[in-house]
Amino acid sequence: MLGFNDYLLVSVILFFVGALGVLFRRNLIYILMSLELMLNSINLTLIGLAKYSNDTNPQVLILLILVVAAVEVAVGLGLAINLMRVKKTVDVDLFKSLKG
Amino acid sequence: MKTVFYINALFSLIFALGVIFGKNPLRSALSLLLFFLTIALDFFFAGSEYLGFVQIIVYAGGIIVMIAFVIILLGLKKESPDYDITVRSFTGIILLGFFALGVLYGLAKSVLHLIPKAPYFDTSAAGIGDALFSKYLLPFEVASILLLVGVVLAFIFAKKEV
Amino acid sequence: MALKDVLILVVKISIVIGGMLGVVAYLTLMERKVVAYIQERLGPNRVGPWGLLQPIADGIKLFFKEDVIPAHVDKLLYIIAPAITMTMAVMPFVIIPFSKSFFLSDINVGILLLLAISGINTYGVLLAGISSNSKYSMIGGLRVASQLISYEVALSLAFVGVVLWNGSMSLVKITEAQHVVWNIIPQFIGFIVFFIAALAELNRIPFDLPEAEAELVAGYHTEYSSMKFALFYLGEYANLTAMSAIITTLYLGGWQGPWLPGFVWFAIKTFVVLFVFMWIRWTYPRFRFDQLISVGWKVLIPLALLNIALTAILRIYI
Amino acid sequence: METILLITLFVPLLGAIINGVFGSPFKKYAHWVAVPAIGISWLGALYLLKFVMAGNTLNVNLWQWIPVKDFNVHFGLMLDPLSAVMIATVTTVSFFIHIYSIGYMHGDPGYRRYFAYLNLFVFSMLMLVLANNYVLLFVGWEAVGLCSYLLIGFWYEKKSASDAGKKAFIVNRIGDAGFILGIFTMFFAVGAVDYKTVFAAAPQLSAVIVGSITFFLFMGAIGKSAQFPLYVWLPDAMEGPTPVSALIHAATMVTAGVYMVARSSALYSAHGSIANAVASIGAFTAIFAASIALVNDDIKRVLAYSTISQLGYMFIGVGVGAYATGIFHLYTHAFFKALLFLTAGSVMHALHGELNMQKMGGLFKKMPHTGITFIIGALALSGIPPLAGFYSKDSILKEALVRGHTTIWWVGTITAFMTAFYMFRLIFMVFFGEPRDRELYEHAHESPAVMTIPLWILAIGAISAGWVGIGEDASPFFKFLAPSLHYAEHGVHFEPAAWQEWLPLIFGVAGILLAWSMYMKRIPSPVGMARAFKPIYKLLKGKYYVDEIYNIFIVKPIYYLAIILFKLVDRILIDGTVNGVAWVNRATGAVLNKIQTGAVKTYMLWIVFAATLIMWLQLLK
Repeated sequence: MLGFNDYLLVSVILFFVGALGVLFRRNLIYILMSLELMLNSINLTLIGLAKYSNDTNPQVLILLILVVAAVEVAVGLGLAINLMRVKKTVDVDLFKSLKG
Repeated sequence: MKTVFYINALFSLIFALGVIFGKNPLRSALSLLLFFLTIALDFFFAGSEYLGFVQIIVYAGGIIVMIAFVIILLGLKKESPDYDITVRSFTGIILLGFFALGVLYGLAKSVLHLIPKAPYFDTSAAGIGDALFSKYLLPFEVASILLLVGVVLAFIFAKKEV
Repeated sequence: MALKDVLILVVKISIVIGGMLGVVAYLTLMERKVVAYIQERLGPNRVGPWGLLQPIADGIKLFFKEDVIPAHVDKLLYIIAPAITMTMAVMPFVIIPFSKSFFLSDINVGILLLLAISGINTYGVLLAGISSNSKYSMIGGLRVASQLISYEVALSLAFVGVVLWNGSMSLVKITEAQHVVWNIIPQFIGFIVFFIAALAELNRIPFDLPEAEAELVAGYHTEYSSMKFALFYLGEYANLTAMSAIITTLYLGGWQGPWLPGFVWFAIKTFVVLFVFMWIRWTYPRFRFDQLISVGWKVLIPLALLNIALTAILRIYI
Repeated sequence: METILLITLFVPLLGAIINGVFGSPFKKYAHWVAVPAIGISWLGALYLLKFVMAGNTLNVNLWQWIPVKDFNVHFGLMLDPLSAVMIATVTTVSFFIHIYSIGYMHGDPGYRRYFAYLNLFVFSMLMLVLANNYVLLFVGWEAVGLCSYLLIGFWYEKKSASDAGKKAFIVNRIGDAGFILGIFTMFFAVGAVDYKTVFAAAPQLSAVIVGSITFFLFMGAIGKSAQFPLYVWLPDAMEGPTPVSALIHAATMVTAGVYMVARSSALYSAHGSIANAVASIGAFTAIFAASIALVNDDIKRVLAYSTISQLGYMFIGVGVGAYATGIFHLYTHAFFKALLFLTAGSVMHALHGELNMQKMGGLFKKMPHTGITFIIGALALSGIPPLAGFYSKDSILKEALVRGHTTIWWVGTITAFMTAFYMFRLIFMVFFGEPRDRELYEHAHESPAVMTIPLWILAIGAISAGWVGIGEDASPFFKFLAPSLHYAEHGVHFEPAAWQEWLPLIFGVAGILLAWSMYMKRIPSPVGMARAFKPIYKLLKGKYYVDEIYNIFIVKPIYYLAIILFKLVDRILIDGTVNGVAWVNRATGAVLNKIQTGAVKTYMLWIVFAATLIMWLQLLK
């Protein structure tokens, strides 16, 4: 029987993979894509939660996450284009101007 | 049902790994697209057709196209591996391992079984719409403002002169 | 699911896909004939009576041509691109109701399925353009992608008007709701927006910039040949048919009509729309690219929003 | 009828809004909005007066304004004989002053602003008068204060004007604080603030409570009506445009205190000692201000001190318990004081803003209309029959005498003498004799018709307004007002002798004659008199040095206290704390910003670390 725990297990693994991407890639585009992976693993958890608690609320949350993801990509890609223009690279480890 | 779910999950995992270990950014983007489709399938399995299609429309129709666009625009080609293999990354792995362990430990203890059940599961667009425009009106409006801010920011960032 | 149901479904699917492919094949002939008559010539008339066997001859020719894959392309993407185009062109027929009882499936968020399909459809041309690794293809691919994204917004907003008016996202329910008055009347602004956006979605004149022969040779499929080219070609016409069917369903009352059976009405309406598309193709000049984008964002989207507002007001007060 | 009441009340506000908010494109035509607005209000007020004279009253609660548990204030209006008389007086005088202003303010850059303020002022005054509870009355009370501040400081480029505005505002605030305390005490004692409930409860209250309520309320009246300790703002308020002085500082606003005391007659009758204090302060103020006016050379300030002095009379009236006579004097005074101010304005207009009487003289020939109307006003003020002032002043003094306040009567009678003297001193110095400043004299001219016609109309009012009060106790005016007022039974009933009835009039005529002989015939010459009574002259000329005394005993100590507080508490204690907090933050920041490496991934590590930590803490709990 498929249960909430299965959803949780899968989404934990996917989240882990996404986080690996963020940690191990230097390319800003890759990091953005990995973030999308992480967000989607959350979506997966939420749909599992919705299914197993018979609840509408997680679905609303999924919609809101979609919005956040869209905005994040739009702004992130805008930044990427800009950084490429200014610094000629998208390697995040080279962006350290905000050092305290 | 469980088998189907896990087969789909396996595909999700493969595509996710394809994203993070890809060498060609465009291929990675496509891998991400396929990953999204598998997640949409998960939504269908859970009975939420509406969210599944919205997932495809937003991610496939919007986000991946944008990413592919930027990849082309920036001229990112197949490159030598750019992995960031440092102490920091491995610390991260260890921390994440602890995190995953925590979740699995929680699963083992089944602390998450105790979710109260509502009597009736509404996955229709109308049901979600009702919730969105009544109980979640404020988050909805905040999300709309967030979108607006995103539009403005993206516009400013992408302009020729900053 | 019993075996019988599965068999029935398979038969239905075969009918739809086979019929669709036949229609698409003969659409190429129809287009050439329409062109010819608009330009006061005869058009193809050598193969078979009135050139009726021309599409078959074309098919055989394309099938036996050498399938060239240029050395500099990204092979995987190069191969899957036409497949995506063709598949996604056929997909809408899954939910289109051809008559009162004949449809493959009725899902309650059908319109979203249409949008999802058109979203994925973009990848066919985009990937073709990018994987070909040639500047004409690349520019064509980029153009088509930005064009499709821009016009998809107008398209979805026009959908919203229909959904608001008929109170459902299921195409069957929408068709049934039009038994008194077709949507084209209360949704006239929406129809105009939808029609123009559909022209752009289909890359047809006056919005055929992705494959503008004069500047881009053949746009995104410059590097394609043989069957792959045929797939793009057929995919384009399949898309055209699908879009006509969608317009028929959403705005022209679908299979509804007096005396004749529903299926016939559906076919008649679809062909009228198809004819209008072809007519327009040979009537208007091509837009410039910046004009195309600004028409999309500055005219169609505001109009579509206006349509939504009007529809909402009408819904409240009527 | 309710509609007419609302129109009467709100049309001036509408005019103020139109002029103030939307009027800038057609500022030259501001009077086309302002004057009709007041005109409508005036007609409404007259209609309402007729309505009330037919024996009706009106009490409407428009909406609930402040509902806080027990504390419940309605936006309620009350129309009874008292408020009807008040609104009729206010709108009549205001209307003619508005018309006069068209000529007087012609060409002023702030023309539109002026009319907006003026309309707003009339609205505030009407609200004050029509309110049916003390809180709404207080709103009007404060609003007229605001308008007077705006109008006194109307020419704000001039430092003296803006200073005078501030002075009026601050001095009024002292009185208003008392008024608020009065409302609080009232609510504490009665549990309500509307007239009906409070007056019904008044007889049951203890003497201390009633005493403190009335005392605090009277503090407000002292401030607003310029009585003895707080009168200092009114003479300075003459910095405003002259029609403003006529409207605010003579005819309407300053009478708010008198109105309030009369309105609260139930409270004041319930406890005698505060009422006696009211009468005493009134009497003292009357003679005090009149004595200053004897020697002042500024034409408007003489009128200002005369206003203060006349207000003193009104307080004598309401203080001795003869509320109707106080209101009667308020009503007649509105006409002739407005007239006097407007004629003074006309003189100023002719002399290009010159105020010093020592430079005037012989203007009668140049400005006959102004001169005649001024003399009518002065005669009315001096209490010469059959002009309005005679009846009202006379009846106040008689009432004081009848109720056994002999000292107050003597003070009032002497003040009547002084009043006549300084008014005719002014007339002889300004309008008769030889011109002292040839150049000014040559340029003098009669004012335009838009200014003189209101003067004549007001002059008719100044002559005839008192006639409604003719007749012993049962005159029409008093009978009309009686339902609104509560009288205490006074044990003493003193029958005045014949000479006592005529003495104020005789004193008034004597004052006129003395002024004539001193300033026309120079017997005895004013200079000689000044030399003979040098110490008194200097004291009067220096206005008893009240401003200076306030300066030394109140302003200076507060100023030094403020400096001490600033240097000690603010600089060291508060700034020290704030700077200390800032310093701590900066120091912490200096340590913490080592963590900020600028590398996004490091931040993410921290987030993951925190999330993991929280989760494990939850799991192992």
